[in-house]
Amino acid sequence: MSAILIIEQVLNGLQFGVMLFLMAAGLTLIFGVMGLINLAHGSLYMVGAFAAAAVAGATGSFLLGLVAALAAAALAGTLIEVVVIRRLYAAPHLDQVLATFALILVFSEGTRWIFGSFPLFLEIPDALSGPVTLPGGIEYPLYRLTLIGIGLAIAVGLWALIERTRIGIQIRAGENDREMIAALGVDISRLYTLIFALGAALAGLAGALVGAIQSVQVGMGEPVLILAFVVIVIGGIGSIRGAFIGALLVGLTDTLGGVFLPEVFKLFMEPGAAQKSGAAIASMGIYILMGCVLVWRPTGLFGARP
Amino acid sequence: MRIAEHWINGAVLIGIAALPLWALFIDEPFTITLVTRAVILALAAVGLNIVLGFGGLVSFGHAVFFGLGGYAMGILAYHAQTYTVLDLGFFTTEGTKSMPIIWLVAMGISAIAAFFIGLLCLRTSGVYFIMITLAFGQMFYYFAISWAQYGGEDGLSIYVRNGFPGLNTLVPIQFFGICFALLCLVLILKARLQRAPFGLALNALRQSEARVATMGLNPMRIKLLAFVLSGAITGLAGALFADLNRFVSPAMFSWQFSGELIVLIIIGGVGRLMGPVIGACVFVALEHFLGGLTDFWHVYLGLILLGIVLFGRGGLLGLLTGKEGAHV
Amino acid sequence: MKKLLLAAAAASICAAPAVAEVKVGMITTLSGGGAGLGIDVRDGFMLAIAQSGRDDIDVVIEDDQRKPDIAVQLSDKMIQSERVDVLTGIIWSNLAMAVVPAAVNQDVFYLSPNAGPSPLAGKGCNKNYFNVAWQNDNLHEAAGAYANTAGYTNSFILAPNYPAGTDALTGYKRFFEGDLAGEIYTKLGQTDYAAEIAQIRASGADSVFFFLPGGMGISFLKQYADSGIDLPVVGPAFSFDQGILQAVGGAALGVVNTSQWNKDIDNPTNAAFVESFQAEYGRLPSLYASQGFDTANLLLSALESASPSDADAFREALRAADFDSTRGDFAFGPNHHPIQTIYAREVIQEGDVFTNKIIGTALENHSDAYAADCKM
Amino acid sequence: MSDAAPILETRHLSKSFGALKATDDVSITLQPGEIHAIIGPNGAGKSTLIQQICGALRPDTGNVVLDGRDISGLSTQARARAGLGRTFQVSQLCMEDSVLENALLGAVGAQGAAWRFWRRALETAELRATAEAALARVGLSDEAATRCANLSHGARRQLEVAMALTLRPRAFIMDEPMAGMGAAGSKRLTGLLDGLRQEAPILLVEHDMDAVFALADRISVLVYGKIIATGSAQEIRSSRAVREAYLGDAE
Repeated sequence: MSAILIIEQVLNGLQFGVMLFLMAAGLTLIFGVMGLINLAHGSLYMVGAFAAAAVAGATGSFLLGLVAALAAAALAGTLIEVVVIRRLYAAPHLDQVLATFALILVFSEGTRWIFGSFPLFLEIPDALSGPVTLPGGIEYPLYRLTLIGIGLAIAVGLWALIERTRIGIQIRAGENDREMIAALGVDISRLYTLIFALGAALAGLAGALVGAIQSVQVGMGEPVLILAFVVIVIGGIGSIRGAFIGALLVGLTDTLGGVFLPEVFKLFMEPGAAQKSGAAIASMGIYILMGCVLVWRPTGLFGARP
Repeated sequence: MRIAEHWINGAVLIGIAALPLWALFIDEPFTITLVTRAVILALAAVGLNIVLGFGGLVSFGHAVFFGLGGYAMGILAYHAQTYTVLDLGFFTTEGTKSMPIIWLVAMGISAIAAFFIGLLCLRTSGVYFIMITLAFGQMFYYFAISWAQYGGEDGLSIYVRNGFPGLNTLVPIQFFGICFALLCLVLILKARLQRAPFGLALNALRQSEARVATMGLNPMRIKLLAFVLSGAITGLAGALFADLNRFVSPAMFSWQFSGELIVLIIIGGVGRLMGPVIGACVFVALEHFLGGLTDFWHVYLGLILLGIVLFGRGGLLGLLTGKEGAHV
Repeated sequence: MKKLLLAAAAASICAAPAVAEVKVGMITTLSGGGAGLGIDVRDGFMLAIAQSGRDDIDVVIEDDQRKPDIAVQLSDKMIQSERVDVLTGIIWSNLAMAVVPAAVNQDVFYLSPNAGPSPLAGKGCNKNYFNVAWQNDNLHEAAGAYANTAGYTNSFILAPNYPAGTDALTGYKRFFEGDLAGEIYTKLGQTDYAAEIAQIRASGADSVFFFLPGGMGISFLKQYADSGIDLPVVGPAFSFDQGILQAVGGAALGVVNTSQWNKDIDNPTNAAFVESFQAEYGRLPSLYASQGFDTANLLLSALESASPSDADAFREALRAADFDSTRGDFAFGPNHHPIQTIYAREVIQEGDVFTNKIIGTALENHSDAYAADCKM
Repeated sequence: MSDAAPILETRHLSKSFGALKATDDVSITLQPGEIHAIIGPNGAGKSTLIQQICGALRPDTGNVVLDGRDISGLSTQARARAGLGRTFQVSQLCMEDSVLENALLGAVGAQGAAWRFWRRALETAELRATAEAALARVGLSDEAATRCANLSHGARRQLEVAMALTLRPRAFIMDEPMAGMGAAGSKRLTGLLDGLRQEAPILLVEHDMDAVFALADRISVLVYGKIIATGSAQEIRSSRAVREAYLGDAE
């Protein structure tokens, strides 16, 4: 296994991680500020991908597709926040789980109703397609590099938003003490809608970006949703920094585990069996990682201690 | 409309018993199968309700025990039907087609798994608990998919339903009888448990863990035992479900199934003895009738669930008795 | 019940030949991910039934949601409640394994329009089970054979880590005579193949074989095309079918895939099928649609000479496979699985539409590796 | 009084949260039959001290001794079994259940009876007897069937005490029992606590100075985690240090 391959795999893990971060950031904000578990976050990811595919297909412009993804996901987010979610803030976790589970059903089958049962087409824009050669002779797809860049930029942007702006102050206040922001004269219900829409837009953006290199289909949100939950639980629910670290950890564990575990198993097993058992253990890898983190720190790496 | 809960409970049980007899009379065996399915799902949800309704622990990974029960049945019956030896390293056996033995194994394995999973998961609480149980579910799911020896994703088919001494389990009404009797038995046990000192402590634990510890009771042990009991019952249901379908597959471990179990409980009413039973009946009926109406029945199911959460606190039982259920 | 009476009335009014009504149960996937395959099988099947002009065939269609337990429940319903004579429709191997053994043991005929798991072709074969599509390994074997003729000597192969994935790689290796540069099992449902693609790049292979059904294949192909690796790719038809090809787009152009059917197979039945399917549903037919269509025609041909109530005669009629298949010659082997020609096709673009063109024959009159184990 | 062996004793307890010393070398004793009040301004570390005594927090250094036995290493529940009967500042009751069921929980704990799965707790004579006796002692017998959520604030305080009583504790630890009570309620509760010291001594953390001066045999003043004075009501009133650090500031 050459150094080039290892670097390439690390890049892959990084790219996977930053995309997970886009999903996880919204989830963790929504949980941190409003105390809401949103299982339907994956549906917003799907909405973003479908909107991008539909608009990019109609106009031929990937960029317009991205704009559409952001708009559609934010709109869908606002809509469900106003109609359903805001009634759930005070409700027990159990009700939140059930209601947002119900939203998944509505979104998934509703999308199938509108777009049909076959996957949609969404293509990498020409300007970003194909590989580039990195220093050291590594050939790496330009689009994936762009994804890493966008993900990191958004991470920085979110950090600035939260640390440096008025809204950020309100968000941080909301995480610490909900009554206090009311006392500060902030319109809470508007703030909540705003945060929810922001989280939704991030998910939609992730869906559209990833949709270009994956399959845009009904149900695409659920596997990512579960991974995003793993991420925020590892990072500590409510912590953006935790979500970032958690996302990178999960991305790297999943990618590198899948590549290297079978190799490790080959040291003491015959290749075919090693390949199979290595793959099996690797598919459980991130859950094992999460279990270990929670045993060590029951509220995640950066979670508030009870 | 306010009706005493025990009247509703009685009526539901009588209804569940009567429907298959009626179906037998008019020769509609599929109705019996459908009711049997509801009864088994109810049993699984009754198990989950011990931790979820009474202990306030939202386990999003109970499919683990359902699947383990199913695979206990599948593996034992597979070795029996292929006349191969099941080698556990320290112990070999030839498998079995006898339901009572399968049940014991299913419950035993589920209980052991629940013990170890509980030991880890119960250190956390709230959302962390929800998520770590979910993670365990996923671990088992992926393991089952890649476990080629027992069919992997294809699952295992058992060609003939397992036997129960003195009965012909292939006759739908007789198999229904077995499942219904087990459900009643578990309900009786649960009703007693609920009022016994252990139930009192578990119930208190949901409301205030500090209070329970201050009374000299060990919260962790109480939760752990509840989790183990709960897992064992859901495991039993898994074994029965596998026998109903004569088939097991990793789908039994899926997180969607864990979600469905929670849905059943909430439809019926959280923390109520018969909540899961009513929920299971309604769910199976919805699935059957809505599924027949339109391909997109999930949309309607979703809307109905939303309605229940937003407007029907306490589930159907809450609606009928005019009382909210337990707060979780 | 009402339907029955109507059908009976219609039969008596038209004074049709005294054929008893035939009831067919179709269990297929119509909702959730993968619904596209079930819809195609259903549409192909119903097209053939409609074209036959027979009104004494009652087809009951139910959605299995791709869940094995639902499929089993539906088959119980079909057999116990609807009392169907023939079952068909299942798309997925794991669902077929859950339903078929129990169903055929209850003296119902099962005609498989898509799944062909190896146990049902070998030791677990059954006199009442007929597979109209292929044994699961077939298209992969053909891919292996094609790789030989294309002169590949060092393949990198990958498939998801589940039984059909193992079968796929086994099938390819059974016929491929070259070496393996790498063999990878991916996670079921995996959507990102960057890691695997990096391994392919580093492996020094001269060709890639993959079996990644549904969305997995779309993701893989898009990412592979974007990676800049230009090794030739071979795969079974499933990732290049009409239904999903549009979602893969240009990434699939030029890829060779193996199939027992294509819309340009030159025979009158096929031409008529492609034309009427397009007219009826407004889209090009897929592989699955052709399989549904053939399944219905097999059933219709058997019904011409026997009624399912006479099980032995009906079985003989099925076994004769006396119908015009969209794929040309079609016959059953001793294990009731097809003996058929499998073609190599190439993905091309016709105007805006991506589709396939046959470029050669991969395997002629091919049976399967399990027939010898079948004791019927 | 101080010559008898203390029932409960803290020895040099210290606890820091970062730079903040919440508890600073606190050594206090609780003698048989006495009420020992701990007072101090908000944020003086009273709650932190109680949590360390009851086992919810681990001290950094120092010991907690009950009946001459070091219980520092025990869990909350083990300390309860060893004889610490605690009431909470914010009521920790099972609001959905009846008063009797709450008291029964205490009885279950007292008798280590949680591992019983079949017989109803309500029908188990010895559990019921313990629970009812405790309710009678605090004057809640008439409310036995009332749902806890429907109880008045004062009655909830009484129930807290009753639950502690079911344990037949060696020492009571009471965290601001008078908080949120009206004058009449405070008076009734003061009478109850006054009589309770015969059953077991009480370590009383309280803000209500009337109650403290009416009840306490001894008073310790906690400021910034440190005990700055211990003595009778008279001594505390006249202590200059206390005036400066506490009363002076307050008035």
